[in-house]
Amino acid sequence: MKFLVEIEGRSFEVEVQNTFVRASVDGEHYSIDMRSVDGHCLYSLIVDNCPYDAFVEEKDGGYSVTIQGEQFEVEIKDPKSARLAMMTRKPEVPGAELPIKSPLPGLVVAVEAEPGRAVKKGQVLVVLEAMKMENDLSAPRDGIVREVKAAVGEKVEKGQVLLTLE
Amino acid sequence: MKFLVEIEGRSFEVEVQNTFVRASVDGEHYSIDMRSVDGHCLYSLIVDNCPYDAFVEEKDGGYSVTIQGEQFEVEIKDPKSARLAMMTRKPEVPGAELPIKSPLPGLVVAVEAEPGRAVKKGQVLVVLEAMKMENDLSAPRDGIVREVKAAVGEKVEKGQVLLTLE
Amino acid sequence: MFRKILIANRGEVAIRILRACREMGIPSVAVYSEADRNALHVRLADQAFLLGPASPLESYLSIPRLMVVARLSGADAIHPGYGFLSENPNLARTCQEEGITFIGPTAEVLEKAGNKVEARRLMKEAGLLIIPGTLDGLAGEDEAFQVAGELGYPVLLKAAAGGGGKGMRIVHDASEMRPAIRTARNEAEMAFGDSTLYVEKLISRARHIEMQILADAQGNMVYLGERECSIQRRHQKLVEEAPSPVMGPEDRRTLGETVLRAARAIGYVGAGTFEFLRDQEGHFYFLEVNPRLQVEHPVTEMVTGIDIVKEQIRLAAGEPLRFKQEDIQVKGWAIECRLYAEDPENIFMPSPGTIWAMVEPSGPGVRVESSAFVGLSIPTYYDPLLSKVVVWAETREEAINRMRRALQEYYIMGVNTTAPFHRFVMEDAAFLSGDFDTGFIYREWGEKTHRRERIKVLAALAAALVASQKGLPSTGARLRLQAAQESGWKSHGRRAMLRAY
Amino acid sequence: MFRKILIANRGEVAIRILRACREMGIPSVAVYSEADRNALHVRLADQAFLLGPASPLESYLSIPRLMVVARLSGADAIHPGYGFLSENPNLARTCQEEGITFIGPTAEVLEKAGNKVEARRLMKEAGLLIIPGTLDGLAGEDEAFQVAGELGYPVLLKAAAGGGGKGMRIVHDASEMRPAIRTARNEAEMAFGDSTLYVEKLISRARHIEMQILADAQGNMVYLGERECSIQRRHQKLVEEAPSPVMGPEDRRTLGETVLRAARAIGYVGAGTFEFLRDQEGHFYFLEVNPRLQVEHPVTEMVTGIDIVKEQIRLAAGEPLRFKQEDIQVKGWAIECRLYAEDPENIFMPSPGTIWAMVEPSGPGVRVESSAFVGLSIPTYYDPLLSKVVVWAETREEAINRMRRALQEYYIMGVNTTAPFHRFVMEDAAFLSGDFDTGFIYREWGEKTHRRERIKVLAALAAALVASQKGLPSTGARLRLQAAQESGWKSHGRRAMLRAY
Repeated sequence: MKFLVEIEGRSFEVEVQNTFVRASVDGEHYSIDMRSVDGHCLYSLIVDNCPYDAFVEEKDGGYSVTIQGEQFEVEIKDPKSARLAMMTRKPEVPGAELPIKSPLPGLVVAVEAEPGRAVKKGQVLVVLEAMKMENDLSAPRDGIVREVKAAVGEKVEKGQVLLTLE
Repeated sequence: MKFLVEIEGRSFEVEVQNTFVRASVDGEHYSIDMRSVDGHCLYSLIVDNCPYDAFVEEKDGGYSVTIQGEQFEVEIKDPKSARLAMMTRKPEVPGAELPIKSPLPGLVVAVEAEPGRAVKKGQVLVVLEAMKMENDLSAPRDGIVREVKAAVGEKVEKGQVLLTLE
Repeated sequence: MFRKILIANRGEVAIRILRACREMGIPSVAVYSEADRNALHVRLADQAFLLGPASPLESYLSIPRLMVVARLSGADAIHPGYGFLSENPNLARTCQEEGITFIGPTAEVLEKAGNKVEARRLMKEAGLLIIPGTLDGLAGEDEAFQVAGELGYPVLLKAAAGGGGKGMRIVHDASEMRPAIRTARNEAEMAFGDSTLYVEKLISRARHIEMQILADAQGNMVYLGERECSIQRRHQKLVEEAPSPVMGPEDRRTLGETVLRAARAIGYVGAGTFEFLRDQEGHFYFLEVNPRLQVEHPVTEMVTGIDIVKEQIRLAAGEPLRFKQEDIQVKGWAIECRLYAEDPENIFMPSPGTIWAMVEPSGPGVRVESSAFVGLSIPTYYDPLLSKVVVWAETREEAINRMRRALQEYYIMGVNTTAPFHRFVMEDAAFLSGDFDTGFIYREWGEKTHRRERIKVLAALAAALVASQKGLPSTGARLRLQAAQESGWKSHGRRAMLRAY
Repeated sequence: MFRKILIANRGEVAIRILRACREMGIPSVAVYSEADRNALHVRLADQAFLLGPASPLESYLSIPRLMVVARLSGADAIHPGYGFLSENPNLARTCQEEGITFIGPTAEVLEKAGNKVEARRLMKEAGLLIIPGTLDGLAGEDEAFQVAGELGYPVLLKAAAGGGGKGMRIVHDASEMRPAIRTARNEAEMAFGDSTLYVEKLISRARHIEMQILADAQGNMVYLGERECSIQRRHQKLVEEAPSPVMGPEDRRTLGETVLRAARAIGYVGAGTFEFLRDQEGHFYFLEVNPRLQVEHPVTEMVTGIDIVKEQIRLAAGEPLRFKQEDIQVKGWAIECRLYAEDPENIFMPSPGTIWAMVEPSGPGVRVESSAFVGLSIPTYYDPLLSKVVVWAETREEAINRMRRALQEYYIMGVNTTAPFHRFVMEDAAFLSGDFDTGFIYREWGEKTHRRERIKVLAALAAALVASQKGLPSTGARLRLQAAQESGWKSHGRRAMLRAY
């Protein structure tokens, strides 16, 4: 079975031969023994005699894989549908609208941005209170504030868009 | 809600008042706060301000409860069906047939019993090899061997009846 | 000795204290807010009482509620842990009025130590060097600009009532002053109910070094050696060690004796810590007195063999110190890593979530002080400290190796933790050399090159193998429970191996 | 130092050794049988190789297979742990032929120590007291009856190649002799491939005390103090401590020096233990030499601060001892409890099963050496040792309190363990007094009065509450997953508490 595996923008072609688990990633061969440890998400892999523990969770149609404390969001496609996706994918427009999302639930205690104002990379846009700390959310790049969607005193959820840059 | 709870031959009448969890066991009152800790079998109880962790598993129509390392098999009946059971229960005949079961899976390496032979409490009846040890299974009381159901060299399962005493 | 001790705290420190009580044969009483009903400190205590809602002001910071629990439970002593009310003179005073022993210094000492402005003045009088800056609380923003101008930027804004890095901000130039004052004041008000600030010169390339002491009511005092706590983010420590790589026995004696003189000057009784900044010339500038247990106390315990919490309890009960200065030896090396529920990849932002799987390390020389368990939902109301890994070994090098080993064995699934940062520190050249300062995280972690690429291939393999087992995944589905032993994969490695014989 | 170490063992000892390797910066190679594919020692190692089927003869006891793995992995040293091949002179000899270092004494020493009959003779010559009995292996049953008659019953049958209590049986009177010989011979044949037995007088009310030594190839030797191991079932230890409650510094020196003389007489190099029975008059009768790591080595490590596994590796690499006798101090008290997957309520019968939930203790002074994890199915082919809890404290009393605390925190669900027995020991008057002997379990545990009644009410409450949540249970159903925070129970206690303010 062949899989096209995407992790953080990098693609791997993985071929799994089921009789012997011998997989190749981008042409490189590996001998693998993989077992479920706890019947849930914990697996033990032995790859060319080197053991690794891996947590594999299904998530949003893909997988979230954690190995040695590093977590990866993994998408798996069979090569045909992958080629299809490649062709229909919208090209990323540099300088497009960038939403600034709340990285955690909290209370907005300050908004240092107004629509139309130019901001520098690193400049504080919103201050969020959570877990007894004030957390500064800064601009990830230079830009102009398009829309401010959060107000001081508002409780926001993780992932909620606080403002957008253009 | 009233429950008749049976543990190791002892019966408790437990009344649970759902609005306040206030339970009485055999007339003695307790204030209880009980929560699921891990969403599985682990619960935290606070009984009159004393905390306990309890594992509660459903098992064979009853519950297996473990608290402070002590495990209990618990049967729960509503009082009506309990009274019914009480009336229809066969009286225990002392000296009835007693099955000697294998407490663990293993290999029978010796059988020191013959049908019809009298045995003393503590006398070795069967030797079972498991986990690199020879384990002596002894008679739990004086009696006469009725039937021998295991043979030397036989692999037996946990709970399998090896012989019966009368 | 006490009949029963109420632990007015939560999390790993409450567990640390209740374990000490249990080992001394003293029953312990836990208190909890509604958000902490399932917390480990509640479940491990001998008795547990609800204090109130999640908000600290209505639970862990409520002196009247604590007093109700003390009365109901019959506790005759209160251990405040660190944070919350641990440095609050009102609690100490209320305890005294109610005939309950407060396990900590007197209200008078807490008042002197607690007001950082006041403490700076007192310590200056007692002969310690203090960092140039305002000796009084700031009157207003204008004074801040003026003092900063005189000292020269960068300067540090600090809360007079401060602690734990709260209400503290670095101000690199005048343009940053106004917002820094605002957030520092807000944090200080929120954390301590006192928004007074003061200004200090920022010492560049400084190391944070502190000295632990124990003092009895009979006038005996000892120092237990220093801790090196320079690896900090937001002025909160992440990695501590004892001894410090820059302190020899001679430095230790000099600093220890200086500290004991200062402690005597303020009539200190109990366990306490004097914090210093050491500049590159080796001067020790007094920072503050922490009149309580410190998060990082275990590293001192590991190198001296002295149980600071038990000694604290004995001292509070009026017992004299059981050892003299010459009995105390610093032996070997200890390191502590604090695991916070924070995302180190995302400027150490708190990372809430629920732990669904976890293994903590153990074995020779490893001690874990943890409040984590499967099923824990990290409450967003409190400090996100989950656990501390502490190791001891004969040498610093061996201790670092051991910490590396322990961190490899540690996993917590469901929340981000600072573990990846700690794994990085234990491989970092500056840390290994011992030559680092409080700017460590900014310089080293900021420059981190990821080891993710190497592991990415493994992640691709693991995901593909799971997918090959079950067809392509459907959105949102969970893995079915499957027995561990009934893996469908056959092992090439296994067959190849068997053929080799 | 070695390039790579192959660990020819499984379970907690393999993990103990691989942690030491990791901390010394030496890559480790694990081996495993098919039954151990998911074992922790496999998953924690740097490399892992399958040896063969579950049966020990085809895996952990197969010297040819180990040699294949050593060659494939490039290991230049083998650590045998305890049990399996650890005392096997053939492995030591094969290693030598293959140019691999065997981490242990020479084949010659293993031969001398391994044959208990031979060892008794040698040690008698070296000046140690030996227990009256046969100096040669038993020729047949007749000789057994004759010798037992001369010594007087009870006597002890022992395997000449023995160790770990295997092939050992007490014979109380002549009627027990024949079946005892049969089972002892079978066990000895099965465990060691040698069914030779000998007979000794049974010393009544004896204590099992042993002395740990380290010896380098340059002729330097030290003793690290004794261990008290009298709490045994089936001649296998369950609880150990260091020091022994009956040994003062003077006794320690006398026994230590005697042992070093005997060790010198047989040219001992490496780590080793001399076991003794101490009778009520204080005589030490030599039992056997264990030319390997002992399960209970951690208690010695905790009181001396010396890492015996790391020293073993250094000594095998040819390094001289890093300390002299006068550098070694016994400080404080350490206790170890062995958690076996056995049912202490059922004559310590092995108890197989799968672990489905588990929490191990930690915190100050607690060390756990564990091979347990959620998902582990205890294999029935090997010793059922799951883990060891080791504590250190200043005094014996405090160590006992600490062990109690650690055992309270420990839970393993899915298999029976010896934990309830250990909880009992830590409360037992004979154990607390320090006045006990190898008959402890028979006398004390046999008489145990259960604390179950007290807990039974709680179990009734817990079951009734779960039932009240969901109606009466249906056969075999599993509890539904429910979010921890969304309990349907309301707390009377909570409301009552809030009203109190």
